[in-house]
Formats: sequence, C-alpha cells, structure tokens
Amino acid sequence: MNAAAWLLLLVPLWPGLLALIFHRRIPGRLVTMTAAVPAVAVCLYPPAAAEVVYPWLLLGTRLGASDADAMFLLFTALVWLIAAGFAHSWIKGAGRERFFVFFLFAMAGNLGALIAQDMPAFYACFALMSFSAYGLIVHKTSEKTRHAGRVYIVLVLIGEAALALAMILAAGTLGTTEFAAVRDGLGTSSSRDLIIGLAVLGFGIKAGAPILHVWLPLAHPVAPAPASAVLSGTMIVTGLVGWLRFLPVGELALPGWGSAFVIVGLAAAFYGAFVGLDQRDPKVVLAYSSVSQMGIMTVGVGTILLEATLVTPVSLAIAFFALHHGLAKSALFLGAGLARSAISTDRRRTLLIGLALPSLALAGAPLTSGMLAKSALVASDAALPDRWATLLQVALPLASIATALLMARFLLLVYQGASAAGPRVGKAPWVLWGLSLLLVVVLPWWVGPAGLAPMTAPDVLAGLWPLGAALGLAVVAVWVWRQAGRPSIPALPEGDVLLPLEWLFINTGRFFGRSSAGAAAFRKRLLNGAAGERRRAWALVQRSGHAEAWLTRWQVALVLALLLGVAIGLAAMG
Amino acid sequence: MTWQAALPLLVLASSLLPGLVIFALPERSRTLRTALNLSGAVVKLFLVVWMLWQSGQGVHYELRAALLPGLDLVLRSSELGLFFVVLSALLWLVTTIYAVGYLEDSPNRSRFFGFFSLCVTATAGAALAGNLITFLAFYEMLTLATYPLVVHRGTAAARRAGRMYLAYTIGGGGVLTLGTLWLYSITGTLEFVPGGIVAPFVDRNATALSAAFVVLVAGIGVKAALVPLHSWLPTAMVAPAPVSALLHAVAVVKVGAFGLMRLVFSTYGVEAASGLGLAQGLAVVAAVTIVYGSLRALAQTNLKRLLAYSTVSQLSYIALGIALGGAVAATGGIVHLVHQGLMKITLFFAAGNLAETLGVHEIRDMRGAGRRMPWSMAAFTLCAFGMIGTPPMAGFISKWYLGIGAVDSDAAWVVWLLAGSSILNAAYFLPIVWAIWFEPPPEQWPHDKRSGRAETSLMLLVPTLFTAAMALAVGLFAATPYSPLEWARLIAARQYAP
Amino acid sequence: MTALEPGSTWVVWLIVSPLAAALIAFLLPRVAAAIALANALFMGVAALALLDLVTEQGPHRYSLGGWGAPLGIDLYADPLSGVLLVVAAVVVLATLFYSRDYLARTAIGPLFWPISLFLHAALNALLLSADAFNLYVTLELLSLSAVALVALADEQRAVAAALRYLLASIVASLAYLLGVALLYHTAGVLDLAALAERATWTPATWAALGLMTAGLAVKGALFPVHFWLPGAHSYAPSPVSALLSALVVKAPFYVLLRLWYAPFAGAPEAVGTLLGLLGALAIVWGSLQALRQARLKLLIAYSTVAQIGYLFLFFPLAQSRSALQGVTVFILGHALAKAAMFLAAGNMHKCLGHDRIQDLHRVARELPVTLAAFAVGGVCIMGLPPSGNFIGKWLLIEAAFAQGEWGWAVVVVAGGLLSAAYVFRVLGHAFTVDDKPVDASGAPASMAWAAFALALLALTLGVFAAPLIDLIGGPGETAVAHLSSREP
Amino acid sequence: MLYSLAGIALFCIALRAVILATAPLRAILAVNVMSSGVFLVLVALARRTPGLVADPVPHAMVITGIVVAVSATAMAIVLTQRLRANVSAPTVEDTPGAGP
Repeated sequence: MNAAAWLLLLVPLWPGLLALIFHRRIPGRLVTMTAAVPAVAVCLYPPAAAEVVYPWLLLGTRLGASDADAMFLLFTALVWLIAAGFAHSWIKGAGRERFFVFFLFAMAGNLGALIAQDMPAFYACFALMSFSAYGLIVHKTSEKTRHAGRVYIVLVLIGEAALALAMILAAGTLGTTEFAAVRDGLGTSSSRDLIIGLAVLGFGIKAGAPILHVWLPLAHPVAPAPASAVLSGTMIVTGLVGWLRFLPVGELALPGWGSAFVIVGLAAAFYGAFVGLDQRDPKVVLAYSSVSQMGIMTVGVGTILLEATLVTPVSLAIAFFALHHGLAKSALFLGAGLARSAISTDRRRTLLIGLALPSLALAGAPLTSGMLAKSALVASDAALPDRWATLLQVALPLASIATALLMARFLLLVYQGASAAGPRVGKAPWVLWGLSLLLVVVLPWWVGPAGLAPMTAPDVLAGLWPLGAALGLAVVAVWVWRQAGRPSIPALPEGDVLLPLEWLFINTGRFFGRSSAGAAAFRKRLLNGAAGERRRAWALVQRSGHAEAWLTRWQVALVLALLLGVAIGLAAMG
Repeated sequence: MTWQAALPLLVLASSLLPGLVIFALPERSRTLRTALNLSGAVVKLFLVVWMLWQSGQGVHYELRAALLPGLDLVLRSSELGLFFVVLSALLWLVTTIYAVGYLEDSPNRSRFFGFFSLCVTATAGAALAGNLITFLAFYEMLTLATYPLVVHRGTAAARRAGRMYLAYTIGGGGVLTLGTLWLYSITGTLEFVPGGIVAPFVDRNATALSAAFVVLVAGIGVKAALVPLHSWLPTAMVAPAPVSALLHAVAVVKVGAFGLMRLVFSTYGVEAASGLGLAQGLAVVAAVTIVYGSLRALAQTNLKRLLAYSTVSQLSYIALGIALGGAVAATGGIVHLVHQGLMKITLFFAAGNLAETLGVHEIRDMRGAGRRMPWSMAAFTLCAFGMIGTPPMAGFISKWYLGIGAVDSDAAWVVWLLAGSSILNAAYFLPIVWAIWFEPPPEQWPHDKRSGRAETSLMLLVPTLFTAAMALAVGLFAATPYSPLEWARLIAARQYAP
Repeated sequence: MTALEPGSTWVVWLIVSPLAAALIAFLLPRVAAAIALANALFMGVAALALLDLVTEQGPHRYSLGGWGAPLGIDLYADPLSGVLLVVAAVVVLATLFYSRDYLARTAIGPLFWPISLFLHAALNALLLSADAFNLYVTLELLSLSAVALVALADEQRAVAAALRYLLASIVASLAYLLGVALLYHTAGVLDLAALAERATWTPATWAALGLMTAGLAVKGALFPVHFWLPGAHSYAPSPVSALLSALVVKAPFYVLLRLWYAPFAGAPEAVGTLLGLLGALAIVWGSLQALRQARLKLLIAYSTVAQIGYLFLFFPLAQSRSALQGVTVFILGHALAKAAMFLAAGNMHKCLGHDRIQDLHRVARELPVTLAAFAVGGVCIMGLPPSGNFIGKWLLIEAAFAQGEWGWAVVVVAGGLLSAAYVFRVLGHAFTVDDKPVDASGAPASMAWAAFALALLALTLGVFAAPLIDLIGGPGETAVAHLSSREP
Repeated sequence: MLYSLAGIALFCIALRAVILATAPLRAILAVNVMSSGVFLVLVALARRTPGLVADPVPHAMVITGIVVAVSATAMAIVLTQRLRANVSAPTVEDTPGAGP
C-alpha cells in the first residue's frame, strides 16, 4: 500500500483510534482536532490515484474522493475540526469522556462514508455515524433528550433496515458491491423501483426529507451546540451523498423519480421555512431551516434524475451548496450555543453581527456563498424540460424569500433570548466560532466551482430582490400583527407531524402489545395445559401401581399364564 | 498406522484423555487440573490446525472401524468438518480459560471439567464424523456429556432444566436414530458424500425419502433449536456461564446446525433436497424460528434468557442459509456457524462477567454497568451490534451473504425477513445497550466482588475481549484469504459444484 | 459324532469345572472365594477357547460318555452358545470379584460361593444342551440355584419372594415338561436337530407350543406374567440380583429361541406377532413401572422386565437375519449393563444404608465411580451408541424396516426414551446438593470398579460387535434358511 | 391313551389347585400332584411303540423328573419353614411395591 492508500484509510481510522486510545481521558484540544486532519489532507493533496481498492477489508473495500466527493469531504472535515475544538471547552461535567468517544466515532463514520465507494464500507460508516450520533443527542440527560433520542434511534433503525434492504437487493440482482457498478446497472435491475424506493426512504431519513424530518427539530435543541453543528452541517448531508452514490444519476433519466424529488424538495423547502417561522427556540428554527435547505439540494438531485446529462455540473453544484450550507449552518449553531452562555452586551452585539453573516449567506445575499451556490444550482435549469425550468425559476427565488424570513426570525429570537445567566465559557469557543465565520466568508470563493461566471452587477441585483421582498413582507406582517392587537400566535410543536405519527406508532405498539399480551396469555394457558397434562400423566403412571399390584397377584398371574398358553396354542393353529 | 494417519483419533483423544484423568483428580489439585485442561486445549488446537494444514497439502485422513455389517464408524477430514472442528477447538481453548476463572471457588470442579472435556470430544467427533451413524453416536454422547454441566449447580431449577434438556435431546436422539435407520433401509449406506447419497433413489422412493427427511430434521432440530423444539435452550440458561457458552456457541446447538448441513449437503445433497421440496420446507421452519425467537427475546427480563432466545433466532440463519439452495446463501449459512459462535460466546462471557463480578442477572440491574465494567460492556455492545447486523461486525457479513443469496435464489422474501429480524434484534438489544451506557449506575451492586485493579479477573476479561476482537476481525477482514468467509465460500462452492 | 475331537474337552470342562469348584467351595469355605474366582477365570478362558473352536470349525457336538442320543446326553455348541458362554463367564467373574468385598461382613458367604458356582454350571449346561429334555433339567437346576441365592438374603421379604419364585418356576417347568412329552409323542425324538427334521404340525405340537411358551414366558418374566421378578430381583443380595437379571432370566428365552428354530419353526406368524406384542407391552409397562418406583433396586428390576420385552420382539421379526443377530447382541449388552447397574446399586445401598431414590443426594460426590458405573450402564440400557444395546436395537429396527413393519421400530425407540426417563430420574437425584455426610468406606474401590468395568464393557461392546455379529450370522443363517424353506 | 388323558386331567386339576392356593404348603402339594400328572403322561407315552419293549426314554425322563421334583419340593418346604419362623400364616403373595 502506498502513502495515498494509507492516507485514505486514516480518514476514518484516525478518529476511531483516538476514541479508543483516549476513552478514559480526553487529550488536549489540538490532539482532538487532529482527528479530522487526514481528511483535510486528502482534500488538499488529492492522492494520485483517485480510488484505492483494499481487497482484504470487509468485502473488498474501495475508497476515494474525487470531484464532488472531495468537496463534500473538505467542508465536512473542516466543520468537524472546528466542532471538535469547540466541544473541547464546551462539553463539561459528567459524561464528557463518553461524549468524545461518540463524537470521534461519529466523525469517523461521517468522514468514512464520504470516501467509501462500495456499499458495505459505506453502510458500515453510515451506521457507525448514525448510532454514534445518538450518543451526541442524548448527552444531556432529561426526559426531553430521551424522547428526542428515542425518536431518532427508531428512525435510524428504520433507515438502516431500508438501506440494508436496498443494498442487498441491489447487490443480489446486480452481483456487485461497488457504487459505480450499481449506478450503471440499476436501470436493468428487475426490482429497480423497489430498490430506489428503499434508498429514498433510508437516506431520506438522514437528509430530513418531509415527514422523515421529525427527528431534526427534536434533536437539535437538546444536543450540545457542537453536536448540533455537525448534525446539521455535515451528517444530514450524508443522506444526500447517499442518494448521489446509489441512484443511477447520470446513467439514465428517471422522470418519475426525478419529478418526485423535485416536488418533494420544493415542498420541504417551503414547509420547513413555514413551520420554522412559528417556533420559539432559535435552534429549532435552525433545524427547520436545515429541512428547508436540504429540500433545495433535493431539488438538485431531482434535476439530475430528470436530465441525466446534467450530472457533472449539478452534482458539483449540489456539493458546493452543501459546502456553503454546512459551513453557514455550523457557524449558526455554534453561535446560537454561544448566545446561551453568559455574555456581556458588547459580546452580544458581536454575536449578532457575526450571526448575521451566515444568515445572509443562507438567504442568498449578494457576494455571499449562498448567492454563488444558488446561481450554480440554477445555472443548469435551462437544460430541463420547459415546465420544470419554469417552475424552478419561480420557486427558487420564493424559497430564498422564505429563507430570508426564517433567518430574520432566528436573529430576532437570538436577540430576545440572550441573557447573562448562562454558563461561562472561555475564549477558545469564540475564537473557533470566528474561524468558522471566516470559513463561511472565504472558503466558498476559494473552492467555488470552476466555470462559474464572475459576479456581475445584474447578478448582484438579482440576488438582492428576494431580500428586499422578505424585508417588505416582514414589515407588512408586523404591521398587520400590530393592527390586529398583537394576538398571541400558538406555536407549532417541535417536530410538527411527529405528533400524529407518534400517536399512530404508539397505538400500533399498543395494539401489538395487546395482541402479544394475548399471545403470551395463550402461551401461558398452553404451557399450563401442558403442565397439567404432564401432572395427569404422572398421576396415571403412579396409579398404574394398582394395576401392577393386581397383575402380580399369584392367582391373577397364574391365570394370565394359563391364558397366555391357550392363546399361543390357538394362534399356533394358524 | 503412523501417527499421522491416526490424527483424527488424536484430535479426539486430546480432550478425551485429559477429561478422563481430570475425573480422577481430587478436588484440591487445582494446578494440575488447570494444566491438563489448558494443555489438552492447546494440543487439540495444534492438532486441528496441523490436520487442516496437511489437508491443504492434499492429505486425506480416514479412519474406519466396523460397527455393523456394512456400516462403519468413520472419522474423516472433510472441508466442512475441518471448518467446524477448528472453530470448536479454538473456542474450547477460550472457554476453558474462562471457565477456570469463572469456577474459581465453586465445588465439583473435577467433575465439571471432566464433562466439559467430554463435551468437546463429542463435538470434535461429530465434526469429523464420516457418516450419519458416527455422527449419531457423537450426537448422543454430546447429550449425555452436557447433562451434568446443565445440572451442575444442583439446585431445583438446575435439575428442572436438566430434565427438560434431556427430555428434548434424548427424544431428539431417538427420533434421529429412527430417521437414520429409515434412510438406511432405503439407501443402504449412510456415508457423507458431497452431493449426497439419495440421488439414485429419488425417483422410486420420493415419499419415503421426504418423510425420512422430516424425521431426521425433527431429530437434529432439537439441538439446532428449531421452533417448536427449542424450549430447552432458554431453560438451560440456569447453568454457569461457561456452560452457556458451550451450549450456545461451541458445542450443542452448533452440532445441531452442523447436523443440518450434513443432512442437506452430504446426505440428501442440495439437488435432491431442493428437488423434493424439502429444503424449502426447512427454510420456512427456519424463518418462523427466526421471527419467533426474536419476539420471545423481546419479552424477557433475564439477560441470559434473552440471549438464549436470541440464539434460537440467530441459529436459524444457518438453517436458512443451507435451505435456500444457492451457493451464496449457503456461504452465509456456513460462515454464520463461526460468526454466531464468536458473537454469542462474547455475549455470554460478558453476561457471565456481570453475574460473577457484580451479581447482576436481570436486565434491569444492568443500568450503568458500562461505568463499572467498561471493557466487558464494550465487548457486549460490539457483539450486540453484530447480532443486529451492523457492519463491520461478523453478523453483517452473514446477513449480507444470506440476503444476496436469497435474492440469488429468487427468495426475496428472505431479505425482508432479515431486515425485520434485524429490527427486532435492535429492539431487544438497544435498550440494554442504552441502559449500560446512559443510565447512572446504582449506589450498590447486588453482589460486588471487586478484586484488583482490573474490572474483573483477567481470566474472565481476556477471553471476552479476545472473542469480541475476533468477532470484529472476521467481519472487518472478511475478504482476506483464509478468513472464515473465504473458507465458507470454498465449501459452499464444492457443495454446489456441478 | 462320538469321537472326541481335538479341543472339544472345553465343552466338558465348562460343566465339570464349576461343579467341582462348587463341591470344593462347599467343603472348604475358607478357600471358597479363591476357588470361585479361579474357576470364573478358567470359565472365561474355556468359553473363549470354545468360541474360537466353533468359529473355526463350525458347530460342535459332543456325546457325553459316548452314549449318544436318544438315551445319552449330547452337548452342542455353536457361535450363539459360545458367545453367551463368554458373556456369562465375564459377568460371573465380575460379580464374584465384587462379592468378595460385598459379603465380607455377612454370614451368607459360605453358601453363596458353592451355590453361585452351581448356578454357573447349570447355566453353562443349559447353553450347551442339545435336546429338549436336558434343557428342562438344566433350566430347573438353574432356577433352583437362583432361588437358593435369593433366599440367602437375610430378610423375610427375600424368602417370601424366593418361595414365590420357586413355586412359579416349578409350575412353569411342569408346563414345559408336559410340552416336551407332547413333542416326544409326535416326533419320537428329543434332540433339537432331530426335532427340527421330524416335527410335524399337529394339534399336539400346538399344545406343546402353548405349554412350553407359557412355561418359558413365566420363567423368563415376560409381561404379563412377570409377577415374581420384581420381588426376587430386588430383595436378593445385589450380586445375586446382578446374576439373576443379567443371566438367569435370559436362559428361558434362549430355550425358546432354540425351540423356535427347531420344532416350532413352522409356527404361523400369529404366534410371533402375539409374542412380539407382549414384548412391546412389556417394554412400555416395565418402563412405566420402573419410572414410579421409589427404590433403586426395584427400578432396576422393572427395567429388566422392560428389557426382556425387546428379546421377544425377535419373534415377529425372525424372518430377517438381522433379528437374531440383534437379539443376541442385545442379550450381551443387557447382561453386562444390567449387572453393572445392580452392582452399583448394591454399592449405594451399602454406603447409604438404603436405596431410596429420593435420598440419593451426594452420591455423585462421594461415590463417583459407582455412579459412573450406574450411569454408563443406564446409558447402555437406553440404547445409545456405541453400546451393545444400541447395536442390538439397530439390528432389530433394521429387521423391522426390512419387513416393512415399522411399528416395531417405533416401539424400540420409544422404549429407549422411556428408559432414559427412569435412568435420569435416578441420576437427577444423584446430582443434587445436600450436606448430609456419606460414609463411602462401606464400598471398597474393588466393588465400584467391578461394576464400572462391566459398564464400560457394555458401552464399548458396540465397537467390538461387528465380528460377533458375523459369528452369529453363521448358525443364524442356516437356521433362517431352514426356516424359510419350511414356509408354505 | 387313557393314561395320558388321565395324566393331563390330573395336571389340570392340580393347576387349578395351585392357582387357588394361598398357603404355600397347599401350593407345594398341588405342584407335586401336577408333576405326577406329567409323569403319568410320560409313562403312558412309553407304550407308544408297538411291541413289548417299552421306550426307555420316557422312563429316563420320569426318573430324572422325579429327582428334580423332589429337590424342588424340599427346597420349597425349607423356604416355607423359614417364613413360618417369623410369620404365623405365610402366603404366596408379596408386595414388592412397599420398600423398607
């Protein structure tokens, strides 16, 4: 194995090793932050061979990070790196070691999944990430946390099962475990739609697709800030990556699935924003914003499914969008966390200004990464069939408006909620947060997709109008609200559709519980019956003693002997 | 006969003789007993590996002794048999170390280790058996050698469990005898031959062959814990942890599963078994067992009972793999013999560590155990995830191959079954894992025996960690040459060779 | 026929030596044990030599004093009798070895040695008898010595059981003798070989069959006329129980077997089926009774009742060659195993002062070898491989399948399961924990090891069975051929 | 022939007596009568061959049989006596089920 092969292997291995070595005592901040260094190194110095095969690992593993994958890997690694440093001073008290073990394992899984190019390896990393993330969510012990954890883990399990099914079916029908071959052959698979459906479900849970998103608004507010940052910034993107790996993107057009993706994506974009607006907790607002943003990326996936030729530019655009979103969202979550600590008024101002930066970026303000990302995504829409192109041209700006409103709401909530009562934090988190802001501003320009047209004045204007519209809408809304006498608006519950879903789940559970109780009772009756039978049989055996006593009486026995002789004699007659 | 040719016999003797000597040892000669035990185990492992290596060189071992006219006792080195015997020899060594540590101060150790050795002798014999009647002989021997271990504690519960164990296994043995004879009366031979012995009779004796198959499966199914013949297994969990390990991973249920393989692969042959519709029937029984075992496990409150039901469920993956009728699925089934063994033995070791060190037997008492015994509980967690089928643990590899094999054999329903079963596995394992790591530990453990700096005696901890590491390694490096998977693939390919 | 063939003196020695030893033992009680053991050893050698002879040269006939039939006494040996002689010698040797210590502190020694030697002589003579009347005489002598041995137990119940045994045995013998008379009436000969030639299938033969079978069934304790056995076998001193259960009850069956191939070869199938049914019932009933016993020796005695049932399964299956082989191996296996169990039970009785199954705690700990002997013997009784019983059962089932009568096969297997139930009922109690101390000094190691040796032999019998089976194939083959030629 | 039938009748009558006997002594006596019946049959059979010389074989059998019967009777009486030493009215029954 050459150096490149080792380096790729170290991407997931190094965080895992750190977790194992330091499971009792956490090392210094810098050592912790090195966990993500191999991944960054892979991005900065791309190995000569794009992909490396490890025939001895698992069922024959293929690792590599080229093109879009490298972009995914880069921002993921950076977000983890910052989050690791942030967490080092942020997480305190009991369970600190446990948190870091899970944190590092989740990191290993997340980074590993991004470079895994075959199904078993991807699945292994994906599972490692998903299960470890549970430990991040339930770090603070409370009833709310446990509830969020339960919902999360149930969905994870459903997702894992769906993915396993999809992968096994794919591998079984196509005879390969490599994603490239699966993408090639999936169109010919006899159970194509079943496999795709399962993959949509399995990755959709991670990516926070509508209805499957319910864990997000529950998990984010309860998780510590750095955990939320990586959950929302990077882990949910893995679902998206999964789609890009697994679905036959670029190989054949699947109009049905493509339309579904676009529609569902748009629905998520608006639905997330809409529900998010009516929330009271800034972190919940951010979670819904993630749902909304993931919706936009889902639209991107749908575009490729509609028009296979778009695969190269659009997947790059999606990766860039994910990068922009990941950096911005993690900065927001870290900031939202800082807002809950004890801060002075000065610091509060700094915080709000700092938070405004990624907020603007998310809203797609000119000169921000958001603007770049959106235009990259929209650039290829022209190649789509007309009605889709039209729809997207109308819908995406509207989505920007919604996002802008949501961000405004977020800033407002942070402003209202900040107090001096929270726990004290040191300097390091602020520095790291600043670093993340810096990345939000700088990095997209550095790695921005090649061939992106330089920003022109009309572009800037085009980027401005949604912001203006949002501002107008906000003003109108506030005015209307005041006119109406400032009625109190009932807050939508966190996790919105979770309530009916949970009701359904619990009642189904009750039903099965009842039937299983019935089955248990039946079983018990059966067992009792069997025990009764056994007792009766045993009593019968005991009572046979009387018969035996009779049989062994002298007279009876001799008569029997006589009868025996007679019977034999008779039988002998033939 | 050179000693080379007698190798199969030496393999048996390497545990039989120490066992017999140990019976005669007084209770207090601890060192000698331990030395005998360990040297026997090491020698056996060495011999088995030697035999394996020689077989790789093309040496064929076969020992025959006339038993009946036209029917011999045969010991033979076959790929499948070697596969199993290596597994049991390795796990025996580990379990012996564990048992020495576990039974530190308990009475009747000579008796215990004597029967322990007999058990492994019987298992090795069953693995190397070259025909059905030899297998039957060792099958019965195993039943008898295990009984004293099950009732070792001598309590009322132990005796009840022993009775139940016997009622099932002796009954199973009787049924197996009947089936064997029936088959013999049809075929006139009982040799284990790749491709089976029944092919020439399929046309004329289809009904009788099918019926004999059902009888044979009913006989072997007792040890393989197929529903509804499984009830003895959860009851037998009253035995000490090393015995549970032996029952669940090394010997008893494994011989049952191995017997099913022999039945399908070497006696009936894959073709005849599928052609007569027998394999499909077996697959359905296995499927029912998988689901039923998991459902029952959900309802348990005692850790070892839960693990026992989990075994019931997991073991049928092996039967399922055999029955699906394709090389890939068979690979999954065969390799699960090893994978399930490694994972389940770890789980039982960990459960034993809890019971021995902290006096914890019930699941509700496991809260916070991760803080007190992190290594044991990490091993437990790892293998629990393995049971669920999470990569890169061993269980994933088995399920993956079973699933792909099922698709291959046009039995996609099995894939759904596997997914459902995984969810059920998660449903009963994850709450435990959660309690171990996320619940606060109690003020006072039921029966804390703190000793030394390690969380428990090293004799208990090291085997646990070793098997856990193995369970991880065989999954992580599944594609490496000489891994169990590669080996299973080879064996399966032979069975399905045209 | 009359010429003294080389080596044939073994036949005579087998009868004369124990008789002479009995006489010496009676006259010189101090050396009785030594004489008896020496004789038993010699019997083993002689039996083996004879077995070797008949294997090499075929069945062997010897006329005592050169008189020859009909008035003289002919002795006849073939592999079947040879094998049984060997096993008789083995069981007697082990039992007598055991008895040396068993009888150490009792008053019955002086009588035990001569009578047991006499019993051995009678048994050997029976196995070597060539005609129906000599079979009667030897059978009667065997019964008388057996009764005497039972009565040795210094206990009222034992005497009562012995008396009952004696009376039943006399009545049965008389029925047998009447049958012999009827046979002689029809055929005019008594020699079995000649009877086989000359017997005609007339009402007198039917009556003879009925009388003789009934008599032998009583003596052989076939269900439902096993009434004397449980008492006699369980109240007798343990070594006596061993001899009785292992050897003596097999003798009537042996006689019936011989008759089956000679005068009654033409008996219709119904007779065989009837005997087989009774055998099946014996298996079930005997096992159930064994299961409910509270005392160990009674349990073993009832186990004998059940095991005798297996022997009678031979009759419906006699068409197949493997049936005779099976039943022979079964007799061997049962003889060794049952002797081992009774000896082990005697040991426990001696140490614990009782043989209540409920209170056998700690036996596993204090008497491990004894318990091992019992357990291994029990395993053989269950018919698990590689015991002789397993081989026997296997061959019986094979015969059943060969004849398409799988019902018998089910009975054989079910009987094995039932026997497992009662054997493990004992073992289960033996493994319980209890703190009452047990004085193991009452059972010297020699006793335990004698029992264990027998059990081990029984267990490994299957491994040596193959050559034995081939031996039995010889006469069995001719007999079966003979039988089938007579089929209408 | 007549003697044979008489012997058989004697056998049957005595058998009935044995069956009905409860006291050992009665049974012993009945058994002896039974044996006499058998011997009668045997002696009668000796006439079977035409001519004046009787068949010696049945005679030999009878003589042997008498010896056996006498010794058996003797033993039975000894046992009865041993029983009587402890029990006032011994019977042929025993109860194996009840143990010490």
